[in-house]
Amino acid sequence: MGKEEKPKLKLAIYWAAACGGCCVSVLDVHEKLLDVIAVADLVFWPIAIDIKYKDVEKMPDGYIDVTLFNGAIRNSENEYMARLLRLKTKILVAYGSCAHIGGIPGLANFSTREEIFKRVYEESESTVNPDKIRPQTEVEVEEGKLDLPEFFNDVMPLDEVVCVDYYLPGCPPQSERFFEVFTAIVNGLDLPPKKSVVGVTDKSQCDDCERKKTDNKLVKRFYRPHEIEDDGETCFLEQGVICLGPATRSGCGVRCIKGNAPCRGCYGPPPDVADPGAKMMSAIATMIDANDPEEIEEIIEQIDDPGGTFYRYSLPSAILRRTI
Amino acid sequence: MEEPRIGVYVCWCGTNIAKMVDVEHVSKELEKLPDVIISRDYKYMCSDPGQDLIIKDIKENNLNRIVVSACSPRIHELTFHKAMEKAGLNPYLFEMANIREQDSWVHTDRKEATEKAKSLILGAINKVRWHEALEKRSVDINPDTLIIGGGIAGLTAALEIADAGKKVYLVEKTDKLGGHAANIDLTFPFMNSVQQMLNPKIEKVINHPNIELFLETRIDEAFGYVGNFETTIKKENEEIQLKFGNIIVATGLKTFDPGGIENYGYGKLPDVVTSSEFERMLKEGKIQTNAGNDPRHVAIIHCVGSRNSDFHEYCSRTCCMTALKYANQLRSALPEANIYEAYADMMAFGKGCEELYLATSRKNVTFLMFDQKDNLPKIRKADSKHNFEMLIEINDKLSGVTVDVPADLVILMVAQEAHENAKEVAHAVGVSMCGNAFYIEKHPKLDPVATTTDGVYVVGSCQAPKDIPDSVSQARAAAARILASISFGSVEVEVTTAVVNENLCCGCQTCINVCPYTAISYDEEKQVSVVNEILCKGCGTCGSTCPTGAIRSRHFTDQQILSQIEGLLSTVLELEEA
Amino acid sequence: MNQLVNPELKQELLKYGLKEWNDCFHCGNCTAICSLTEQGFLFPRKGIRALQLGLKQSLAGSTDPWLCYYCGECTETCPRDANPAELMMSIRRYLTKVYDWTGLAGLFYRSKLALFIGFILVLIAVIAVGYVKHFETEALMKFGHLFEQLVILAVFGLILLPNIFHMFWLTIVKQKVKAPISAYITGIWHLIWNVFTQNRSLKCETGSFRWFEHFLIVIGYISLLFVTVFLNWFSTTNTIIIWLGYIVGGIVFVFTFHFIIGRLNKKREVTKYSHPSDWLFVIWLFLLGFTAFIVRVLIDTNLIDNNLWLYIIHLIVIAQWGILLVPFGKWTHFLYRSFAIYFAYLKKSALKRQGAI
Amino acid sequence: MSYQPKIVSFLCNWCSYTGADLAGTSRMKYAPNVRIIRVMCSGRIEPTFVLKAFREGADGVLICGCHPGDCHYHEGNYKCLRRYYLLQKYIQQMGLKKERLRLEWISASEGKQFAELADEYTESIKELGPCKVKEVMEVLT
Amino acid sequence: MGENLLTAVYFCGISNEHAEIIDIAEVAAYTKTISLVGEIWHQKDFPVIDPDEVAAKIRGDGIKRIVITGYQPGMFKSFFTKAMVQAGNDPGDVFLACFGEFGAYKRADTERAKAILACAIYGVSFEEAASPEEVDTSLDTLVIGGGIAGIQASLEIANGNQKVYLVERTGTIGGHMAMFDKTFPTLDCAACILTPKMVEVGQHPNIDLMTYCEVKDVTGEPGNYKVKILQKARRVDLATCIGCGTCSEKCPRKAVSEFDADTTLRKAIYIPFPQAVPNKYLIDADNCTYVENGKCGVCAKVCPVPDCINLDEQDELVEVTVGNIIVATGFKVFDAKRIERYGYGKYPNVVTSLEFERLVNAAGPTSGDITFRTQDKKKNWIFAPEGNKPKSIALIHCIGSRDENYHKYCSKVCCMYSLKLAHLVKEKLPDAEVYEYYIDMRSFGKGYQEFYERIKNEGVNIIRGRTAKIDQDGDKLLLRSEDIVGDRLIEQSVDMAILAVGLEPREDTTEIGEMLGISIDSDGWFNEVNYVSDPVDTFTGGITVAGVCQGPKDIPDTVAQASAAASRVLQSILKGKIRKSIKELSLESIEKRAKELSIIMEGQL
Repeated sequence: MGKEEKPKLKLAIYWAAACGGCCVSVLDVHEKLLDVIAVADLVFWPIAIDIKYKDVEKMPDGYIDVTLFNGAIRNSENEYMARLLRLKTKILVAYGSCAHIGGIPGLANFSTREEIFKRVYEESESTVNPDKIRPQTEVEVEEGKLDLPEFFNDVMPLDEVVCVDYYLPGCPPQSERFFEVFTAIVNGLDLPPKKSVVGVTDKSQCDDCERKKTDNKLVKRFYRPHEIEDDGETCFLEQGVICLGPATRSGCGVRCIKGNAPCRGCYGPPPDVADPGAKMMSAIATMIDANDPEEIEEIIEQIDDPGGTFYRYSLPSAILRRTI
Repeated sequence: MEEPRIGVYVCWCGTNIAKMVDVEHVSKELEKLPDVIISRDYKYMCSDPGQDLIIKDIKENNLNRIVVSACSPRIHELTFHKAMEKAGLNPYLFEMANIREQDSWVHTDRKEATEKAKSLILGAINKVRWHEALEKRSVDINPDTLIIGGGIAGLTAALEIADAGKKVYLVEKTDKLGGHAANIDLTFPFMNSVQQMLNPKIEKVINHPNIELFLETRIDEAFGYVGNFETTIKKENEEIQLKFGNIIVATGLKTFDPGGIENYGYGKLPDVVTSSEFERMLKEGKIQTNAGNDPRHVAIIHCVGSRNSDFHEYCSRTCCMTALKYANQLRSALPEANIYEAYADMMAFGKGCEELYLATSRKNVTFLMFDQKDNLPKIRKADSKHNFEMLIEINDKLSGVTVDVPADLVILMVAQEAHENAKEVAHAVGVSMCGNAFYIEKHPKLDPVATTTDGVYVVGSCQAPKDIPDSVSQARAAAARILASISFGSVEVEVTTAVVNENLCCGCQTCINVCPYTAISYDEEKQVSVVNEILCKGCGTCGSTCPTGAIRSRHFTDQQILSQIEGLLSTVLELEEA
Repeated sequence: MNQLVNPELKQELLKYGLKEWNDCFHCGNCTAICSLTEQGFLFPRKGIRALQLGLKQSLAGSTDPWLCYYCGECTETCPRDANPAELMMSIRRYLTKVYDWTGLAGLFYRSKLALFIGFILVLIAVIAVGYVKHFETEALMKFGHLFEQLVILAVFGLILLPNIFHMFWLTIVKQKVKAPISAYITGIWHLIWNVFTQNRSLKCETGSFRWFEHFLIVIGYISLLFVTVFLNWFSTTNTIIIWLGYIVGGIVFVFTFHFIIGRLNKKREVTKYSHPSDWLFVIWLFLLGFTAFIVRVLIDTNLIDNNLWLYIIHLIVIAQWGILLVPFGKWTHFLYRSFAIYFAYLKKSALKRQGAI
Repeated sequence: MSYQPKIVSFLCNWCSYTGADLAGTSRMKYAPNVRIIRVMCSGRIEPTFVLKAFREGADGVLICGCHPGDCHYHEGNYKCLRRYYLLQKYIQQMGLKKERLRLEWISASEGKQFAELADEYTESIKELGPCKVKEVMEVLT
Repeated sequence: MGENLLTAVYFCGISNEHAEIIDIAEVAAYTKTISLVGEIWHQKDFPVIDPDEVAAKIRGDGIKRIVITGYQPGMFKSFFTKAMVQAGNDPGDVFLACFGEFGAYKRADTERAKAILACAIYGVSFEEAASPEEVDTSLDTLVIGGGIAGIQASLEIANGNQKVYLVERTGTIGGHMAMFDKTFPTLDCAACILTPKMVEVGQHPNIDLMTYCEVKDVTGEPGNYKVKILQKARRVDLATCIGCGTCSEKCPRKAVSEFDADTTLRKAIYIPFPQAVPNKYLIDADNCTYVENGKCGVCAKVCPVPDCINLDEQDELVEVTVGNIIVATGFKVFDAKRIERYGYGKYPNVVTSLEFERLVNAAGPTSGDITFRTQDKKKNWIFAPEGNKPKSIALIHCIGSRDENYHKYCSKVCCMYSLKLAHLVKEKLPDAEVYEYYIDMRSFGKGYQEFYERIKNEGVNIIRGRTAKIDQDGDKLLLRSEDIVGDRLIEQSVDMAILAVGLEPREDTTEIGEMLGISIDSDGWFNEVNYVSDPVDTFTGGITVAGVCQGPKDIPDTVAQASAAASRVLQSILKGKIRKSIKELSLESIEKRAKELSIIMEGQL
């Protein structure tokens, strides 16, 4: 490393409403992590190093060079940390689908907080809670006042709360992509304009997908993946399997499809698309091979859960981001 | 993209709009909006001074987007496009808000109408921000013409174009020319011979050096666009490729089958015949009953299948006069017979027709008027004590009495209806049909032969029931349009087409089959879809199908429409008021 | 059972002066322009229609044709030159045939020859009577007077009364007109009033002069009848009656002369299309008045004996008038019309009772 | 004033927009709640537009196209029909009454039908009451 | 040609040798000279035509073909077809030679009648035999009349990149259509669909629009007509007038507005209507104080454009050379004053349909409010916005049409426009009672019957039976009609009555016809070559007729016909050739050509 004199980058990684996969993806660069360490100091990474929120609060504004923020905003703690890190960070990266577009936690937006609490604290099969006690944000105990973060009604992507500089999509993001981006920042290469999605191409999945595609996209019946024996070669859509590939940005290396599973859309929308779920719905509906209302409805019956199908990852950033 | 500088013009349309919409208030309010440089109201925006106002503003204030809120864009969009061009601005940087047909004329509360107008204009302003300059393009016209149908309309059109020295392909489904007219003996109202008029025309068409005739031939779907169509025609087992610039559809009519009208007993009573069957009797000189006798009582029943919501609501236009013609021919052939005509309203509207009606009255013809709705005449067999075959029970509206009319022969004046192949041909050439399967013209009044597909014309009774003079006029009208386009040499094509952003297209090919005009193809090399902008008619279906957002429907892009929705529902002006 | 359309009927009517029977296209103008039409009494169009379809029963059962006074307004304004006024006249002629049980009325309309023979026979008969009476003035005049009375009785009793009853049968009984009894009585007044005044025609577009003319003729004619038959004008010496006779005779022949001139000029609708029966009627009425006038003058100047032939002519005119024209000719129109108005009154009362009008 | 719903209506240029114009030229009166957006074909209308309309505060969305078989572009209206059913299913899942989205065929000659439809639809949306999408969405930000 | 086609000629329908009609004796004498003719029969020789007798004659004389001739020979065709079949001949060998079919009506047309008959005898088409030679043509076209027909024809030709002179008598194009409020059956606003076309005409680089002009003289040959056009003094410069209206505002003189069908007043300097093309003012010399006595001149003083108003401008004669002329002079409406019993001109609330059309027009004198006629200060009866509104309106069909006393023909449009007006009344005054009195409801066009059904459902009282007379009864009008279907007499009291006046030829039709050499038919409309197969050509080469001047028509038919006329013109332009006049052809040349054609035909058989 010839640039000894250059101070090391200060890197932070934070995990909000997420599964942890994103953090793991960072580790998935394997030995290259050492290269990262070589040029960057990890100043905050709750799963790896023991630094308290208080310590971050004490950092001067803009102290951190890059923060990889993964996870959606689910509660007041997530929100607090997002704001805090925004303040302390030069480049805030929404890392992974949850921070980018809401991700899997975003599916909670099909329910309200009340519904969730009711299910979790009252109805779930393993719960015994005769007094119907619910989590409180504040509670007085002998030792003093205890507080818990407030559980929001909605799951939000990161940019609903703070300004985001870059988005690195994926569930989790491809480790290689992370490394590329990181290297670019380190080397001070020309960074893309702010608010860009990085680690992706402009095209969508089909561009990388090697399955055979024709213009014959008329479908009489829709199948869920387990209902059909995939031939491994033909475009999923042409087989009647809903694949979000065409409405999903490419960059992941079509890993799911290569693994014979249709794309679920974790990489988020292509550049000009406002609502990928709606776009995909439009395309899928157009493929229905029927003009008779009854027949159309029958075919649509086969799509069990359009919300979950078309908005698996993107619900919190969709036009209708939750149920009413 | 340049900074939008929007000019907004609110038209009074005399009082048409101003009466229901507070145009002055609206234009004043709109001026407050960002990017709106000028907002004016004026009595008649479409008038020359109105247009000059816009032109002047564009020049003086450097406006680059114009919104006119006035009548329907279907009426004056072109007018303002021209004004824009005059001012040196691309005409597509323009949007109209329809505050007359869809606002001032349909609402009664001035306040609400004014609110709605504001909202519509806001939508237009929001949309126009995203408008882009589009260039007009034109294509050369192939001077050859395809005419489908060899009836009187088709023949006339063919001769009209061929006589101007231009090539015509005339395709006829049957093995002879002349169509329905060939089965008719005499024309009304002057009772001239159809054969003497038609045969020379047929002769001329057959021998015309500029007309290529295809009998017993059907056409396949026509591809292409105005000025440059092509299709395959099938004659027996042969397939021929034709290329041509314009199409005239003259597929004519078929006659209504009265078998479904129980009252008339057609098909059961042997001496109840249709007008086309009777026409044959006339030509053969044998007006006889089924048993071979001269009929002594002949009844003619009008409006069979016409002007009756159970069958066809429309009037078939020709039957009344044909019936009067029959009465005269019957009188000539059977001087002693009693002739009865049962009609509903006597449609004797053309030149010489009322006169024929009177002349027929004077020939000892008994007229009866029946009601189409309540009481259709009822034909029954007469019993043996009568010396005639049938009795027709008619509730005669003119006397208010229900009477029985004796008859040996009954002629049913059957309706004209659309041809059974109408749908097929419509699909092949891309014309639309109305509910009763007649073809729809571009404008019922001012463009009665053109269709919404450029370069395709409908003439004669495939457009609506017609007599020979009207068919001839229409055939020539279409010929005029075609000759003009040939004379001009080129024609402008659709500007607001779809376009594929090759950088975004992922090659999923969802769009290709969606296009009704086969305008989209897949470029294997680039692995993207490509729109042929001449074939594209700008419906935008591909744009809404493309899951990747790579296809843009020009002038109706996602961005434009989404912005328009925002504007339409915007509360910005309401808030300010409060 | 529906009526059968019968195109032959108009063939029959053609013999009663009908010409354009089918020009009408039923715009309703004639009925609406006519000032005499009223709810329930729609003519002439409905009459035309019945004729076109050959609905004999409807035609025979209708009083409408008699309600028309032939002002000609309908014909003038008819958009198809269908001449409804004359058509109504033809129907009236036809109806006199329908009512007439003897069949002679029809015969005389249809056959000019029969009519001619009838006139000749009467002429011969009168001359024969004259011959039998040796052409003696006194005897002839006595006979003449007796004859007048007998003819009047016979014609009324044997022909006209049965015909009127026939008319009643056709128009009221067969048409099932259910008028209240009171109407039969109150209607009588209408009948009488109309017989004398024919005041309905005042409503016509032709105005009051035509009515006045007709009114004077009717009064004149009835008075003439009265003075000659009941007051025996030729034998009386009463100055008042003589003067009355002169006046009424004069009125009759002066106005009938005016009629004849009008018919010759054919200027007005009403005078354009005269049928032989119309000519006969006015001419004989003229002759009636004229000869009566002359005979009286001859009596008063005592020249009658030398000019008895004039009295014989008068007698011939009277005989032809009384035997042929009164029971079978246009004279009946006067009677039938008056009764038609009476029957129409009954019909109207019936309609009112039903609440139809 | 009583509750006045906002209704966004997407009309195809050839049939329905012309039909709506006809309602105007025939001076048929109807409720002022319907705001019309013109597209060339009902096939151009995509779910994004509908969802956007709800998001921006529409209480109902009315889509009109040519009658089946009459589409100026042959089959665009069928594409619209297919999307309509899927979209209706989706909005129900999102907690919206399916009546808030409606598809009707209006031909160029059916000015009267359009006017009646506008009135009837406005009434039915009035019965449903305000659509809370905009409210709910705005609580967040 | 041998005896095997021995022909009998039957002269029909001519009862007396009227001086006006074709000289039958002469035609018959000529017929004898044609060798094919075996027998000549006259209708008067067959008092009762009996097919058996005629069949016997046919058999006896060895007749193989029959030509029926006269004014309406078709009336006899079925009889002869029957006779031919009875005689064992081909029913197809009965030919018609109708004088009127090819424009022979009067004694002066006797030669043409002979030619028509000769063609029939030879069994060839007159149109083919009488085909005049072609000559080179000038490419420019003159269109006379700026109504919808003239506009359509001009645009059609101009869009083919050809030069058109459009001459219009008044100050604006648009014609009657511009005056209408709505058009049936789609209820499109007439101005809305027409004005774009008018604007297009005004802006078209190939159209030389000459408004306020009259064609004074036409000389020359087909293909090369020299036309003298009188440019009437407009007194306002077309090029510089900005249409601001200051002049009109200040003008002290008023005159009746022709555009508003005389129902209101305009100034002496005026613009016919706001959307006029060209949208420039003009001075009505007949009503201008300055023109009358040299005083005033206010307009010139207030005009903001220097030298724009020239009050002393004089008429000017312009000459153009054209190859083709399209005549589209239109019509005028029937003068309802002629039928006194309707009280038009006597009772202010009896209005004509054209007046009412202006009254309901949103751009009309009352901005579309239906009001009674009121008297202004100078006692002119006008429509004014402040007038009271009627509560009941009656429409009466067939005023001046279908009437032997006025015009025998049907005016074709009145039924439908009356239904339309009924609809407009219902729309503007929903509580008003509307009555419509008709004879036959002629709803024959596309969508017309459907429209009729719709109006019926709108609560309009539609009554079969034309109103016979209108009387004033206090403030009301009393209409007397027979309801034919309802079997009753109607004495309807209404506030306003609209007379659905018919269309009639303009007064100058004969004059124009003479100038251009076009004949006039018995109803006064221009004659076409052949009503059925050639509805736009005339017997004069290069001259076509379009629109109502050829016979009453609705707008779609007018437009189609105007386009058809344009097609004729474009055809000749594309070829560069034009056919000379048929009327110039001699009988000998036609007969010779007919003979040749018949030999060719026989050869083909």
